[in-house]
Amino acid sequence: MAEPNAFENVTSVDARRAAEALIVDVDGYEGPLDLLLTLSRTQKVDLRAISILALAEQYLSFIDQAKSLRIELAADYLVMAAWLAFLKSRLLLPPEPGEDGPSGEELAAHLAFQLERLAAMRESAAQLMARDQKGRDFFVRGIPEDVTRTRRVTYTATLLDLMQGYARIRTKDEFRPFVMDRDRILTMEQALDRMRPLIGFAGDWTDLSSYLPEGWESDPALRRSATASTFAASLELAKEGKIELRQSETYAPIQIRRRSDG
Amino acid sequence: MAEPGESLFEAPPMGEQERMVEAILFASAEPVSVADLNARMPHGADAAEALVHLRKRYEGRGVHLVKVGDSYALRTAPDLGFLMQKETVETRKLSRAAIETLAIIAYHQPATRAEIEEIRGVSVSRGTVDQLLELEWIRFGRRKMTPGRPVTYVVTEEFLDHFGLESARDLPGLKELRSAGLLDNRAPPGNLMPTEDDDDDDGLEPEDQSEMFEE
Amino acid sequence: MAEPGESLFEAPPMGEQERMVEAILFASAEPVSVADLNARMPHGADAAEALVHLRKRYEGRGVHLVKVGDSYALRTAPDLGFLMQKETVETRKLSRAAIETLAIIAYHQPATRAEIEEIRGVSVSRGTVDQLLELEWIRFGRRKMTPGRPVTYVVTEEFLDHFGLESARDLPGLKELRSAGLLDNRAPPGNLMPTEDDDDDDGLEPEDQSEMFEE
Repeated sequence: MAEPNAFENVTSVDARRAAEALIVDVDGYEGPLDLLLTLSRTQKVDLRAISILALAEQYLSFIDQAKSLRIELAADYLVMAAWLAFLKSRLLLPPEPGEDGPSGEELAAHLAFQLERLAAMRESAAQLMARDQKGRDFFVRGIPEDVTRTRRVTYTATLLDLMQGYARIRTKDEFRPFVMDRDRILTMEQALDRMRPLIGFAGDWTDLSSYLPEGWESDPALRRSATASTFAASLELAKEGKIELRQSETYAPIQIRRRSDG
Repeated sequence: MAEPGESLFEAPPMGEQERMVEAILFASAEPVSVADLNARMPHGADAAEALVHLRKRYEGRGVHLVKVGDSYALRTAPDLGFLMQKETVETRKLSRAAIETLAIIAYHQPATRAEIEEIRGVSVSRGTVDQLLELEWIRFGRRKMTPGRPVTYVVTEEFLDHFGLESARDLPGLKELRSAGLLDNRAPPGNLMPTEDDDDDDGLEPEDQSEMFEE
Repeated sequence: MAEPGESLFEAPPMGEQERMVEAILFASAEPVSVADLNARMPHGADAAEALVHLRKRYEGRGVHLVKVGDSYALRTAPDLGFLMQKETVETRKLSRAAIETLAIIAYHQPATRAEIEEIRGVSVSRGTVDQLLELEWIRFGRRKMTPGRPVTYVVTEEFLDHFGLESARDLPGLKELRSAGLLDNRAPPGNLMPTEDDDDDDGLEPEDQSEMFEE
C-alpha cells in the first residue's frame, strides 16, 4: 500500500475510522447496558466515580452518530437513549416543586450500580472460567471400575428429557391436522385409489354409498368423511370422463355408472 | 555447570516424576506402557524408576499398581471388590412412552390412567406404569372422588431426587418452557410415533443435590 | 469382651476403613457422598473420619482428594494438567452470554430469568439456559414467592465438581462482591428504568442468597 497522501485531511480520516469502528462494533454490543459499560471505560476512572451525566452525553452522541450513519438500531437502544435524555434533564434542571418520582441523582446512582454490577459479574465470570476445570486441568478416573458381579439394570432420564417429553405432548395439537386425524378421515386421494379399480365393474347404475370402505358406515364421523371424499372422488372421475353421475331428486341416493366410452 | 541444552530440560526430581506417573495412570482409560509414560513426561524423566517408587507407595493401600502385559495401571485392591457393587449398575435410557407418562404425572399429579391417556392421545400400557412404579419414581396417590373411584399416580421423593428438583411445583410450565427456549422445535412432528428411544444415552445420573447448599 | 451382637458387626480398623474409602472413591468417576460411602462400607464404619486420614495421605500427590458439595472425589492435581493432553475432552465452547448467565446464577442463586436479564440488560436468548441445563451445571431451584411465582435456577454439584469448588460459598470474590453490595437485589428507583421484562419482577427476597451463603 502506498503511504497515505500527506495532504489528506488527517482529522477527517480519523473521524471516518472512528465512524467505521462504530459500524463494526455496534453488533458486538450485547444491549444498551453493555454499550454504556464500554463507553464508561473511556472515562478512565473507577466505575464508582463515573460521571453519569458525561456518560449519558457519550451515549446520546453515539446514538446520534449511529443514526447519521443510518445504522439500524434496535429499539432497546433507542429506549435507553430516550431514558438517558430524560435523566440528563433531571440532572441538569432543578427539580420542580411538587414534582414526585425519584430524583435525577437517585436514578443516576442506580444506573451506576447496574454498570458496576454488570462489570463485577463479567469479572467474576472471567475468574470462574480461569479456574482449573475438570477435563482440562484436572481429571477424573479414566477407568471407572467395572466389577461385573451384581448386575442391576436401572433406567435413567434427564430433566430435559422429561420437560421436552411434556412439551412434545402438549404441543402436538399444533400438528394435529397432519398426524392425529389421519386415521379418522378418508382423503379424496384414498377414495380415488379405492374407486379407480372398482369402477371397471360398475357397468350399471350403482349407489355411490356402496363404494364406502368397509366398516366406515357404522361410525357417523367416519361415514361423513368417507361419503364426502367418495363423492369428491366421483366428481373427479366424472371430470376425467370415466363415469357418469345421476340423482333422481334432491336427497335421493347418488348413483354412478362407468361411461361406456370411458 | 550443566550444558545449556541440558539445564533447560533437566529432569524433574524423582518425587515429582512419581506424581506425574500417578496422575497419568489415574486418568488414563487404558494401561500405559513405560515408553508412553516417558513420551508424555518431561525430557530426561525415568518412568520405570518412578513406577518402582509408586508401586511401593501403594503397597497395602486400597489401590494397587498392577502390570498388565507391558503396561501399568492403577486398580482397586482385589480384596475390596465387594465394595464395588454400586459400580455394576447398568443404566438404560427410559423409553419415550415412559418419559411422557412420567412427565404427565409430574405435571398433573395426582393423575389417573384415563387422564394420562387423554393427554398422550394413546393408551398407556400396563408395563409402562409398572416400570415407573418399580423405579419408585411414581406411586399410588389417593383415589379420585369421581365415578369408579380410579386410582391416581403421583411422583415420589425418589423422583425429585433423581431429577434434582425440590418439588414437582418447581417444574417450569409450558409458557416458561417456551420462553426459556426449552420447547424443542427441533423435534420433528414425524417423531410422534411412540418409539423405543435408543439414541443418545448419557447415563449420567444427576446426583442428589437437594442438600448441597444447606449447612 | 464385647457383646456378642456387637462383635459380629465390629467396625474394621481405621486403616482398613481408609483403604475402603480409597478404593470406592478411586473406582468412581463421580463424587460419592459420605452417606453413600457409609452405606457401602461395613456396619459401624465412619467414612467421615477415614476421609480425613485419606485427604492427608494424598496431600502433595499426583492425585488429590477433593470435596464437592457433600461428596468427595479423587482428581488429578491441577498442576499436572499439561501431561494430560491425551485425556482432554474438547468441550463445547460456551458463548459469552452463557458464561455470564452461568456466573449470574452462581453468584445470585436462586436467580430468576428476569433477574438475569435485569443484570445483563438484555433478554436471555433461546438456548442459553438450555445449554447450561444440558451440561448439568444448573438446575431448577424453588419457585420464588413473588407474583407469578417464577422459576429459579441454581448451580449443581456437577458445576462445583467441574470448577473444583467445595461449595458455592467458595466462588471467587464472593465475599468482596457481597460486601460491596453488588449481589443485592436493588429495585430501580420509581421503576423508571427501561427494562426488558414487564412480567414478574422482584420484591426483594429476604431468603435469597444472602442466607444461602451465610458463613
